[in-house]
Amino acid sequence: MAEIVKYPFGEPISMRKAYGEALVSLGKAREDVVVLSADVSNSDYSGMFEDIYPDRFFNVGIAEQALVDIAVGLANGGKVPIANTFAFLFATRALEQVRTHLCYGQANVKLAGAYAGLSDSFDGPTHHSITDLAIMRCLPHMTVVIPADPIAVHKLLPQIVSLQGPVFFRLCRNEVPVIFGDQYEPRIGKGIVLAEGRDVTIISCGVMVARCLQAAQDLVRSGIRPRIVEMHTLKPLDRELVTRCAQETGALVTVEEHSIIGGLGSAVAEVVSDTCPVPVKRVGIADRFAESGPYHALLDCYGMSVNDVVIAAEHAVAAKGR
Amino acid sequence: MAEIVKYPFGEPISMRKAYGEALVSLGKAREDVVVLSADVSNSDYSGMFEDIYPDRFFNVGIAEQALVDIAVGLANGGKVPIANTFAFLFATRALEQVRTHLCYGQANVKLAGAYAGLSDSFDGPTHHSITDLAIMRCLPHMTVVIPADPIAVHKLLPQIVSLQGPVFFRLCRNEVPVIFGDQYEPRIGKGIVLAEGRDVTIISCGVMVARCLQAAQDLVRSGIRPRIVEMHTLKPLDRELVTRCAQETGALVTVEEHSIIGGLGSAVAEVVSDTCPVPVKRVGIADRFAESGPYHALLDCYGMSVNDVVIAAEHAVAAKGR
Amino acid sequence: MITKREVITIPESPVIHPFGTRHTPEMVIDLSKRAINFRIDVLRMVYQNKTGHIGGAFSVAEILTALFFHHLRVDPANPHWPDRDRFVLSKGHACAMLYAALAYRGYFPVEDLMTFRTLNSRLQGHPERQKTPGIEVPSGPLGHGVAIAAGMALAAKMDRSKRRAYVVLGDGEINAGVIWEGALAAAKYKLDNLTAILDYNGVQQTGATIKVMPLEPIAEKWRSFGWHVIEVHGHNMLRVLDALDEANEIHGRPVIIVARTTKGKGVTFMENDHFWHGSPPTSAQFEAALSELQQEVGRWQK
Amino acid sequence: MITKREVITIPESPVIHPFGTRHTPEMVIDLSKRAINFRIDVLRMVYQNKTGHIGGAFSVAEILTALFFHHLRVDPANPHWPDRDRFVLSKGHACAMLYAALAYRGYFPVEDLMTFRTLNSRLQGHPERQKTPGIEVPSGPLGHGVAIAAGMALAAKMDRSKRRAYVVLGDGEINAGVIWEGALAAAKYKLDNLTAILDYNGVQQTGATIKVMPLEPIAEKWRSFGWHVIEVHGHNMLRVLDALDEANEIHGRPVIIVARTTKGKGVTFMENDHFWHGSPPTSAQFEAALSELQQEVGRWQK
Ligand SMILES: Cc1ncc(C[n+]2csc(CCOP(=O)(O)OP(=O)(O)O)c2C)c(N)n1
Ligand SMILES: Cc1ncc(C[n+]2csc(CCOP(=O)(O)OP(=O)(O)O)c2C)c(N)n1
Ligand SMILES: [Mg+2]
Ligand SMILES: [Mg+2]
Repeated sequence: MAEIVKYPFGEPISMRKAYGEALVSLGKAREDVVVLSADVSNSDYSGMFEDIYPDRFFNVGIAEQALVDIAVGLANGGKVPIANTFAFLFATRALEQVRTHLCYGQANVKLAGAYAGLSDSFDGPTHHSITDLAIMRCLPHMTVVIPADPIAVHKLLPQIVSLQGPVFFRLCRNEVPVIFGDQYEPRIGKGIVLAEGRDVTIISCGVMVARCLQAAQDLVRSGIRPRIVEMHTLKPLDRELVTRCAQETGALVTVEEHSIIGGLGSAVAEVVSDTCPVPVKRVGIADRFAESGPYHALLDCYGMSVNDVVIAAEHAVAAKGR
Repeated sequence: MAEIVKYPFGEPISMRKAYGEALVSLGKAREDVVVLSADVSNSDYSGMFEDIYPDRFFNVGIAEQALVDIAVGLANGGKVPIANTFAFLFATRALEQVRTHLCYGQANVKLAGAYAGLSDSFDGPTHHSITDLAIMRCLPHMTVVIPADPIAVHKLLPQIVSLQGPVFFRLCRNEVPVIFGDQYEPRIGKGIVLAEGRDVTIISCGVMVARCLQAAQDLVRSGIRPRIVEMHTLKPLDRELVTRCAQETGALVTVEEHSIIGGLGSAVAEVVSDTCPVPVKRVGIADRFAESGPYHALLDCYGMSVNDVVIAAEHAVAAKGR
Repeated sequence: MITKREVITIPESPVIHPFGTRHTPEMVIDLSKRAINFRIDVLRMVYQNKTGHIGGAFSVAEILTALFFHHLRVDPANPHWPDRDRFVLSKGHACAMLYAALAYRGYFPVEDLMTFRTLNSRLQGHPERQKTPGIEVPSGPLGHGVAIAAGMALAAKMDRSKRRAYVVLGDGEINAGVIWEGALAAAKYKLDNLTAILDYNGVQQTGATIKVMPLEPIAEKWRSFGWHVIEVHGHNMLRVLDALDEANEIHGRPVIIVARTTKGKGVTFMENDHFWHGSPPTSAQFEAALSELQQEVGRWQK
Repeated sequence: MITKREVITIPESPVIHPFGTRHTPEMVIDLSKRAINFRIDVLRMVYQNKTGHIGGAFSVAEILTALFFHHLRVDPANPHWPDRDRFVLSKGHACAMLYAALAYRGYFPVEDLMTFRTLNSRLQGHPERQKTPGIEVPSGPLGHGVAIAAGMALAAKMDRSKRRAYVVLGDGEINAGVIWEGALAAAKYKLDNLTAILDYNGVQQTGATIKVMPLEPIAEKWRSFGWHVIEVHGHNMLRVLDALDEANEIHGRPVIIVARTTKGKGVTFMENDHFWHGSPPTSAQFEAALSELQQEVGRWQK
């Protein structure tokens, strides 16, 4: 298993740049892929695709509802559209389009939700996306995928495009450490055990996976051996893995760059309450809006520090007794 | 406690008519209340207010985003706007407005979400609203209230208007039995124990409360004594009551006219996984779209029959042992 | 109680007048009559199941008939033929009329019409892609059609296909902002293979558009958004057919046909009254409406 | 490293030219100079904190200065005065300029400007109502301003108050459908106490509007939506002041002032280049920009 995670982590690489590169590779591999953006292609880096495949790129202006609907029309014509804008805009401004046409209509459109979580940190709470997972997860037929590092972006994007049906691909804006090695082979719908442990399972997604791996080291030092699970696919959730972790470790911690309401924590709580009730401690934003500031400082201030994970794990373990 | 619930239930009364009447009473009591609708005032029955207070009523046409934004502007001017349209449209088409201005901006706007759940049954899945609770619940600062019968509509609406800040009031379209007597005194944020029991707690909201009361009778006959809780306020959730029920009855069933993802079931699972892990069985729509048809037939076909509640309760009780 | 058989108001299998054929008087008569017969079908569907939208279905009868029995290049036997013309009923609540047209056009059995909006029916309350052959995308929530059809037209351009995209809009519907987003985008991409038809019946759900949300000057709105505008009498079959053809000759920009119509067209007590937007008739109303429509068919028969 | 003190580029406490006073040459000079000084503040705020939007802030300098130092009837000592005029910066990303104007207008200490976008600041990345006095509603997600201001204007009418609602829009912003929903509603309710100012700088985030999403004919669009249109040079202080006054004299319909402006106005290498939409300058760029703006202030000083 050691080969999946790189220790020490690799140098930080821009997630959006990784995404732009992955998009370009995809453009080469698949002629049916078309890319759309809503006047933020220099933010979400879909502009990298535009530079190389201008005829397969459409900038629809500041019109997120039309962005999705135009993609629906293109999908009807046999294209595989990847629509790009800020995650919060897909999950709010264009949500009716997403629900009606992607989920109910099952249009084969992929949504690349840029600047997710707190990663558009300086732009502030209007641009933060802290409820997109809750929102996308509740929609029937939606698939929700959250890459944890630049490697994951490259490995997951082609799978997303091969999948028939709508997918929400949740992307971080910033430079984050490369945590995965070449052995990392994610399969949509299957969680991955990154480290074994018997005392508690820490389930996380996105850029919080790196922080969980760091927390694990602290926990081991204090005598708690956590299992670390990367849940890159929030929906459909790997219920078997979640249940098995509950059975085998007796307590869970969920960690996500998202509100503690409705997202990964909620999905896990739903499953184990049904299959194997054990304590679940949820690490995330405590149902409030954050503020403007540097990214990592925000994560630390709003409940997603390495130490928050450690404390939650300790609480989870302590709760097992009761 | 017997006085809270009427046995046998009263004759079915139209929920939207009850709402229209409650709106009219409110219009008399409070001059600062203004009502808006988006070309569906003869569906949502806000038109009853228009008839009597035409100067305080605004029909903004088929423009749900502007509906909410105009309400935000009116609230800024000291009015207390009640915006009306279909629940699914607030929770999708106008969601960015709701998030940014009602939740982040804390505009004092009330949303009356008509035709919620499957109650706009014949119009079909495009008009059904099966994810609105999940969506509204994840937004910081939002209050989510779900009346269970026409009496509850009358009792809750004035409280909603008195509360400072945004509220989503989830309304059924159809005729439903009157279940509450005069002793029913709901307080926003507090769940109500409608019937005592020690074997399992059935927590429900909206029109499913009546079905749960019916299920309780079946369960009692087969030797299971369920506690019945009406959770008219989904957010902020009455965590204390949920935890107490988990502790005292050891198993929970949640029942809602909504997807089993993200709504009441999810909220309850989040809490008990944190405070007192016990089995939670969720009754609702199994993460899929329904179809057109008669209302009660749809509830029965899509997992919300009285018998579905009974079976879930039996499973919950059985799961206690393990 | 109406039996399923009764719905078949055109017993002969309907003639299709293929795209490109001349708009002969016979063809115009045939299509006009057919449109009225479809109104009768819609009336029966809504009456029998006590649910559905009559007013806005009646106003698009001629438009949908012209499209499905002449103008659209589609193949019911092969509904997924890649080079078919695309049609979007953006005002999805009028779907009873679309279902009637699709059934008689051969997409599914005419008998299915009377299952409209019942449990297990292929005919949902609003259009649905998976269940109903001939439906391209769901509709119901208003406003999507322009942008979706723009995407369809864009795909056709990428494929260098001659196929075109058609979308029928309600006038109340164009209150919705996403309509104007789509309008801007269609103009930007010079989608001259996109034809919108605006069912300009002057009534929306809660009243006259002039009262609920005034839209004039309508042609200027679309022109200023970069569209070519054709105005036409939307119940005059020949004019509708001609306008659809004319739209094909406009180059470099999308076209909107502003069709002047009457909501509830054909039944005197339903015309221009928003009450008939979404209410089913009583049995007396049903009989009165039926007889008025049958007389109208009779007039075309002569 | 710039210290907090350095930001105070207008050391004298700024003169307010109350609404209704004549647009004298002295006033025009004072306000014009002030607008350039605000550009310098914005430049410093964005440079110091390495984040923020310069281009669209620079293009509204004269407009915001005219509003906050003359036209708006507001009282910084009593920001919740019920009969204050309402102002919405719908293109919220330009808020650095709004913060500068509010600070010098007395809503909060000028020193706070340099905390822009840092942790614990009252000056969020986009406008926020709770933390920043003078802000009516949050903005950032584009498109809300017209409908919100329409609601504000409607409330004023209900109260029979003379207060007015003002909203500043970006030209890219008006791609958003909700803008047109709000435009229809404002016209329906004849909101002549609503003035929109369109910062028509011809550039949006990823390029020129003509390339990203063409908007011409702009005046016709608004006219066809029922608005009165005034076109003006948006960096000519006197013209902006006059246009704001003129808008008060239009009765029975809302007004939009189409202000012809330049994105990045005042710094040669920033003008008309979408790169400067949201990028902070390097230190060399900062110095060059600062010196160009300071020279420009100097020219008005003479
Ligand atoms: C976004 C949205 N808002 C509201 C509705 C409810 N609704 C259904 S039809 C209708 C009126 C439509 O009027 P119009 O477009 O003029 O249609 P027509 O007159 O042709 O029936 C309304 C408000 C809806 N379906 N979608
Ligand atoms: C709904 C929405 N979509 C996208 C963005 C990202 N964004 C911020 S500013 C901007 C460009 C705005 O252009 P314009 O309105 O012309 O502003 P200006 O030129 O005055 O800066 C974009 C796309 C946003 N803030 N909101
Ligand atoms: Mg109409
Ligand atoms: Mg601009």
